[in-house]
Amino acid sequence: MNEMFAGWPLLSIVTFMPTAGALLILLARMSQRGDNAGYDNGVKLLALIVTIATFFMSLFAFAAFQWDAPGFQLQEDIPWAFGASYAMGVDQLAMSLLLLTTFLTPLCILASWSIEKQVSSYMVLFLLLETLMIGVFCAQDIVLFYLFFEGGLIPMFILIGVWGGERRVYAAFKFFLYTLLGSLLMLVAIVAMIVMARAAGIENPSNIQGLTEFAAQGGFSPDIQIWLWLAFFASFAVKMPMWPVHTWLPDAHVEAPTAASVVLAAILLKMGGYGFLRFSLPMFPDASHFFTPLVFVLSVIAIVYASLVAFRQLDMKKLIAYSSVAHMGFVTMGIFAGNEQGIQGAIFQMLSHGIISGALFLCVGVVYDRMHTREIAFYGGLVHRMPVYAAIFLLFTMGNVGLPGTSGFPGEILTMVGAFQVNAWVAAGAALGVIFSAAYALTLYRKVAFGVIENPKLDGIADLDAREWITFIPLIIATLVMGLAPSYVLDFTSISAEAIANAYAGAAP
Amino acid sequence: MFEIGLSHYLFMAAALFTIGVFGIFVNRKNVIIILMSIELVLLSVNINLVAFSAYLQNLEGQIFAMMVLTVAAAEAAVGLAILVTYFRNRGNIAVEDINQMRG
Amino acid sequence: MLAAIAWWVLATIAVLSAFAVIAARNPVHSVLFLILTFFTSAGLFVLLGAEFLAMLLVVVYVGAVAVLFLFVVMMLDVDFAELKQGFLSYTPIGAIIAVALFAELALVASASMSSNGVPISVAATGESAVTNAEAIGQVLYTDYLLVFQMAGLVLLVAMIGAIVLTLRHRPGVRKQDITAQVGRKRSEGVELKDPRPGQGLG
Amino acid sequence: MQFSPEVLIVLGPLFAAAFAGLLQRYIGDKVAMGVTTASIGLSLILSWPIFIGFVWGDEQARVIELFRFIDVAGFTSIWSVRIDTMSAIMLVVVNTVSFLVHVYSIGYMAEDPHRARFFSYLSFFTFSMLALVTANDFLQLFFGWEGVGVASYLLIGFWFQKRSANDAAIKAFVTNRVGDFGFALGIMAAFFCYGSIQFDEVFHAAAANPELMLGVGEVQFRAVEVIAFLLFIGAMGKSAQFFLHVWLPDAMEGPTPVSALIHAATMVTAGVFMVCRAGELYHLAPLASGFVTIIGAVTALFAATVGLAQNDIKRVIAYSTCSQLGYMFFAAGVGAYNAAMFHLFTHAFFKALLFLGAGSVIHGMHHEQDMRYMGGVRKPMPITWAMMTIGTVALIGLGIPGIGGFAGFYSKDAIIEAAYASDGIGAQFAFWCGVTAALLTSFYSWRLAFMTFEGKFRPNPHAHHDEHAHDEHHHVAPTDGSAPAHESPWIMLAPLIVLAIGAIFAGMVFYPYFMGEHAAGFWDHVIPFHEGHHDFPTWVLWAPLIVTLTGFLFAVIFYLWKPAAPKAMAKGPVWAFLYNKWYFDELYDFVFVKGARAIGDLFWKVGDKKIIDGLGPDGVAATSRFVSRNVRKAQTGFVYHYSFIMLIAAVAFGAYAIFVGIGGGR
Amino acid sequence: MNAPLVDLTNSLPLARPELLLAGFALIAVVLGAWFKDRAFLALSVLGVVALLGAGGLAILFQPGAPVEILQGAMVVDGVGVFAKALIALSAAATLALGADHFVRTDEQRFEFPIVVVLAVLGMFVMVSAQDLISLYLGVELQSLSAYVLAAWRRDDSRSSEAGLKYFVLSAISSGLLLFGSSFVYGFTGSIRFDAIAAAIGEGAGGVGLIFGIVLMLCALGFKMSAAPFHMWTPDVYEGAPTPVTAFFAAAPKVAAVALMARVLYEPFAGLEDQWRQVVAALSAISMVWGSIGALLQTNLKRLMAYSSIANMGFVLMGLASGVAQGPVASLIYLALYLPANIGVFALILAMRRNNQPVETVADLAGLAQKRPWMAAMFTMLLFSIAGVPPFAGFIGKLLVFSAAVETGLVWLAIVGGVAAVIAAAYYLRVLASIWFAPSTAQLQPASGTIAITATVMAALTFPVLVLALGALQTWAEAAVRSSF
Repeated sequence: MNEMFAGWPLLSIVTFMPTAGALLILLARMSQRGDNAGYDNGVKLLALIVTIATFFMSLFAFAAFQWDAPGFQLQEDIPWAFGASYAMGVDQLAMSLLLLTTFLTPLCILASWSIEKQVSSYMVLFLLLETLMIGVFCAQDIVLFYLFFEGGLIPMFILIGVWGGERRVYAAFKFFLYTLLGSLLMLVAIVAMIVMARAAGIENPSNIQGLTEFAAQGGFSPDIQIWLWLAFFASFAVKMPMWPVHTWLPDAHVEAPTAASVVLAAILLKMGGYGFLRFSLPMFPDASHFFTPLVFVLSVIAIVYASLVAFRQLDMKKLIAYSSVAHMGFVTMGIFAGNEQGIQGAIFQMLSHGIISGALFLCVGVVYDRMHTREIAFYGGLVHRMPVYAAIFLLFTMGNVGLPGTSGFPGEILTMVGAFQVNAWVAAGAALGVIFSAAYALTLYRKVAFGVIENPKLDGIADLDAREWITFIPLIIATLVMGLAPSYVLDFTSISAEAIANAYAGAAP
Repeated sequence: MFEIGLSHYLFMAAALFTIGVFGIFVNRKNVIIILMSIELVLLSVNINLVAFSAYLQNLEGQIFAMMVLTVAAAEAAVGLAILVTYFRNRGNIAVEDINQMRG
Repeated sequence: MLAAIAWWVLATIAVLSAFAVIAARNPVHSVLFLILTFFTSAGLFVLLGAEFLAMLLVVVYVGAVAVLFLFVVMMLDVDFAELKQGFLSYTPIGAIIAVALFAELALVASASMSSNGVPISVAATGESAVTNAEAIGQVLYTDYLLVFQMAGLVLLVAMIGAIVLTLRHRPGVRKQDITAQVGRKRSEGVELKDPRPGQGLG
Repeated sequence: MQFSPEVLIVLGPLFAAAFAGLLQRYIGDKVAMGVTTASIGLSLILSWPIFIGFVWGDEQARVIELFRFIDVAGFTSIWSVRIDTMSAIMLVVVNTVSFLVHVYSIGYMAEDPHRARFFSYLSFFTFSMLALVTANDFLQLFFGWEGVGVASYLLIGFWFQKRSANDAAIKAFVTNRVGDFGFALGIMAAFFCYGSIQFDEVFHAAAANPELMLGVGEVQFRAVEVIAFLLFIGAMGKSAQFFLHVWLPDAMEGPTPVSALIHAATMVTAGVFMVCRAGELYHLAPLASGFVTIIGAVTALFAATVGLAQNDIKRVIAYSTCSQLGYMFFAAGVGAYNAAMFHLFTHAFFKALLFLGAGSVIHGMHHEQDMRYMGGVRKPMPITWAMMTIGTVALIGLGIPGIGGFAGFYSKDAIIEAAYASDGIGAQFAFWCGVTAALLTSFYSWRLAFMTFEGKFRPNPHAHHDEHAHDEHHHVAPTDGSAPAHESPWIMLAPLIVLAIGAIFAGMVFYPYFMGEHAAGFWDHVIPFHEGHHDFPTWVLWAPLIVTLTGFLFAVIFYLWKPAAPKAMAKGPVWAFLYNKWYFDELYDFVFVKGARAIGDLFWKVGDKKIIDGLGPDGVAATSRFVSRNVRKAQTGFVYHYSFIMLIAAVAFGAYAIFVGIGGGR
Repeated sequence: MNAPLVDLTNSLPLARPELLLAGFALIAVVLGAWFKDRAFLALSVLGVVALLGAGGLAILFQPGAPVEILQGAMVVDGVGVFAKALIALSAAATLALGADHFVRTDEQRFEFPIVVVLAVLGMFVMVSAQDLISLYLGVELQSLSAYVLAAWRRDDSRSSEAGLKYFVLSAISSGLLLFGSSFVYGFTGSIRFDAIAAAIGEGAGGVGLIFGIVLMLCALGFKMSAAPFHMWTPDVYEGAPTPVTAFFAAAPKVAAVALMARVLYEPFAGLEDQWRQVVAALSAISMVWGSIGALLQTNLKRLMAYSSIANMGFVLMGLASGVAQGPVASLIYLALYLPANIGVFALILAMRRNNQPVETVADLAGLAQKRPWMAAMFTMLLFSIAGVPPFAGFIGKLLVFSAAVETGLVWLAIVGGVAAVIAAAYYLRVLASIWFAPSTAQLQPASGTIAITATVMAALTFPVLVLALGALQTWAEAAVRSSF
């Protein structure tokens, strides 16, 4: 396999394959006037094929990737302008998130089958979104990273705004502006870093590798690190989202169409964690160390606070959204624990949350497609009519609770183990979230699935159809495999995590 | 006092300039006064330029002043033309009423 | 000494009449005060030895611009009595700003004095070999060719602009067309009709 | 990964559960029941030889490693099957009870439409429990720990249309999570202090450096105390000890076989198992052990008092379980880990017997659980009566010191004596609690027996028809005062008989190995074991028997001779206090449930919406709009305003340049 | 930079672009007088050709090193050529749009292309001015044409009002410019940039010079509509006919920015410390005011006016930096910003709702459903203006931030970042109307010219300019390096 793709720009192919698909749809759209169902289905099928092909392409990239080699691989580098270049490259951390992205997108397309309005626009935007998401993880140039990082806002804005729920406009604006504000502060910091690196004569001042090396040589003085760190934090904390800048998330989640919610929860949120791991920790170790207490406090607040808020939600998606906030609290906590357990746990938690929260949103989407409401009180007793659905929903609920055996567990425990070594109280606070998560998740499940059917509208509700089945099966497998044998994933990511942790430990005062 | 120097001219130009500017922004009678105020401002500039020209003993200032004069004439023509158009549309040239577009 | 007295007289009149321009109630009076300001300023130019420019000021401004103003004032036929009178209510603040502006300019003007506070003299270039007009003429079409041409273009634009904005062809107006008058043929002017009896031209 | 019978013991039930659960639609109930029961049976057959090998043979402790679960920089957990004395005991307990419960359920659940699901859950539970007991590190223990928790959740809520069952299930899960909170922290602390979570490594490290200090904030504690204490919090939740006991009685909402399996014989004893497993740590932690002792003793007494006043037949047994678990804990607390394990072992038999017997009664009484509406059941259900009586006798620990008795006698007396002999913190308190609880145990056990089986049938005035009580054959109430019940089928009675045999002989047969002369060889350093030869005062030896008989006497008086007396007492405040379980549920509901709701609402509606959104995005947006409106007002449209602003700006810039710019310039 | 001076005969070939434009104007006046308004279309096409030709000539005959021509009144150098190319291109595009529009509205008056071309000529002189007089005359030629264009629709009271306001305020700014120039002249002794720079280098200056510079900066700020000298912009943008607005939003900005850059970096380079704070303040106020002012705008043209104010703030951020990277950033910013801006105006022109021109944001409702392509282009263009990646506008922001940070103006960059977020809100409002709102009325299709222009501009924002950034950078850097 390695030989077969030797010399191919695999990462670029993976990244831009969806774009090519989008162009294909556009071309098809031009030859077609008006909408009809058959045409729409063709578009959906095309999008599905493209995303699946992208997934396989990413598997090829994975095959060509050396599992146990440190540093960036599959590198591509084309000079661009102003010292920036089109530099692609992935390490284990990026590769794992890349695979998560390509893995989930076809499922999202499948979950979007019920879209009827402006189908081709939807699919085009979705494919573009995939390109941008993949690009974030592949970019090895900080400017390129930013390009993808913020570009993702655009399709998401439109996806939420056009195909969303009632308050979609508010949600879309909030989502966009909130994240943009954080990102622009980061942009200023990025610019400052490049300027500093260039002034110091670094050959490739905007290359992440170059910057990391520059930082490792003490290129950024601790005072400057503080400011740079804060600027990056502004962006990533919003993206994660961390308390108290999390309020865009429930709104965006609730209003977004199912597939967009999935992508939002599963992948976009991960960019924050990815950023922390890629930039904050390696490049500003002193500042990271300095701010660790702050992050810890915010993480614990996020875990406890969001869990309690989730407990009171009346809307399924909102509940899951708040639970995402809580789960991301574990991620930040683990990252800033700075040791291998913490970082490994954070990475694992990101991957696992991607699958589980995505699956939960799909679960909500299934009933939303049928009943067009996400109100918890509307449902009840679904298990009688939809036993399979109830079983699947239960599995992911348990995953959300962090039950051992599902993928939700290793991440949580590892982040807590990591944090415990830095500050036991933080781990204790986070562990409180474990209690609350059980309370809200099971209460949700009880209200939706258990009991007797009291709402006559639910009498005719049908169980999963084949398409939905197919959507869920990969997620179920992933959840269980990652839950029962997490060491395969952990071994893979350990090379990156070890490098980050060692560098951080080496640099910390 | 009786030694008339560069600063005298500059003071006087400053006075004219101030009057001209003042005339522009406190006038609400009619636009023509504003146009005249502009002419006053340009005149003050010319006085400055000519005074400097004399002080520096070079002609650049006077040439500049000539061009200012020319342009002032052209501006007056265009300005009055616009004013006439405006008057035709609105039948009025009160400065206070020129606020159809705002915000 | 004489020059100084002349300067003070001219300058005082210029400033006062400038103020009258903006303060006068009747725009016709404003125009007249404007003309007075220009005249006195022209006098100051003469004191500075810029005779050519002084003449230009009189000719261009008094002869053309001011007249144009008067013309428009008359043409617009605005009932000036109806126009709202007086200054704006925020005149005091405006005055403060004006004073501040004047103060800044005065600071600049005083900066032009020599270090002991004595004004730097500005001598007229009277003793030079060529007259002022001649000196200007020597450079205007050579060293300042571009600006001269540009001035022409500025005037061209002004002309086009004025025409575009104000000239209109009224469809109802009959104009004399001499070519048409002269070139008219008999056959176009007279038509023979052959009416039948009792039917008229119908 | 290597395959061996031990692996099959653990994984067999998992595959059976998956098979039955996933394919239930296609294979039908019978196949599902058959497969699961058979797989447990296989496990049972495979596990007894191991146990017997440890008791009489020369079976060696060993660990079979399957594959790595988590391995991050020393935080290593490997899926493994650890076979030693402890796990061998648990294997037979779990598999035996589980198998019998499977068999029993075939009869008990015969009318349930979701039998396949039920059996799948049961098997899944068995798997989790086996994974728990065969763990070789704390993380796998935790895995099993949570696995049995979720199985318990599913089984308690098995009748998902019942709101109360769902609530009970959630309550069980969440309360257990509170315990897990401590457990997880304990694991983390152990890893932090000792750099490993493997049992042996942790124990060795702790023994090697017993005075290691763990700083929590400013305060320094002995690490081993902290770890032992945190782990015990987990045990408190799982084993329904005082403060975290509230879920166990509610868990009776589940089908009765579940109660027998999970909430009597196996899962709830996981806490005891864990404390004994970590005995090496508790051994080093006198303070934590004292805490264990006191909590155990309090639970033993508390649960017994509450048991006095309950009317639901299953709840009485549930509180009894709670109480007996208390015994086990204070045994462990005073260092008698072997006694704790022994009681665990015997308790499994007689408590499962009691539950299954109660289930038989309930089944026979058409799902009537309230003892007030029973009576006279002995005649229609003689075998059940007999078995229940054996169970009761075993539970109260009837036996004559020096001669012998039922299973409970050996283990319970051993515990009480160990408590008496110990000089650990709270040991004397525990002794007296134990004795008092024994009195109460006897009383409520006989109360249960008498109310159910003796006297005249007392029909339920507002008879409810549970939808699962579809009975084709309605009985007309017999005229002789016996209950309108029918004896259960043999498939239900057979397990009762097997368990009864265990309840009678388990103590007698295994006492020498758990407690007596062969103990040292039997335990083989798996738990800290000290052969203590105490000469107990005679009253200590006889006290249990005396209180037991006293309790029996009171029960006879109140429930056979003077049935009016308890009714009169039932109006008193003491009775109400006991009946309402010391008002724990009300208190918790107010503090935790309502509190969480209130705080959640506060955070959501005030914190998120008002403060964060109000000051954050919405506030900024509103401010921007406000400013924008005013900026637009500045754009008046008037030329003179525009020019005025321009002039002001020019003057301001000029002033700046003149007064500031000069200073910075040349 | 002191450039060699060539004599008149050798100057003229180097003034080809200006001569071409002037020649076109003069010939066109004659032709127009002869053929009247029938010549409109032909003259417009010729005008477009002339503009493109002028830009092409400027690029084609760019001397290797700066050359002063016409007795030192003008210079032909890199920055000038860069600016001229931009001006010519954007003016050609907007002239094409305007001609198309006026044909459709049947307002074909032949003077339009002539005045536009003369304005462009003024801009050409502005960007290559080497003394204060040519600077002033260039500005005035451009301004006078602009007054006329603003008032072009003479029967429309709003157009007249726009013209009048523009005229009055612009005259004030001219007054400031001249007064400032006179001080600069008086206190340095020359009107020529090199002489001024030399005088400053020898220590000339003091309060008069600084005051003069400040007044000139205020006036130039007015020309590029930088706050707080921007007040005319929204009103004039709204009142002027839309093609004219499109023109205003493009070419004159380049001219003003290039002129500002030249003034700051040639004659006044030695007084950097004095003007930097003023320029930075102009930049900050512009960015914030432009962003906040548009937040609640419903009129599309006013909204674009505020948008251009904010964007000029970003351009000024580059100029404020005071290092060579600054003007490069500003020029590239403009090169990336203008296509998007023109594209937006093309789209606004393209649409007619119920036979009425599109005026308000709400008029765009449901565009995405009716015309997904146009909606897509609108989206690209607006996001490019907003500076959201991956569109070209983002790179502009990146560069000006870079320039500001490089010289320690981090606060300015942060203000810019916050302003960009606020600004994004109103671009999003437009997009929300396009994408989210239900369609309420029929939209007429666009004409060919407009559609092509919009498509080209959209393609420029992404991916053409993004990919060609390296070339653009090389060009701009070479230009700035050789000029200043």
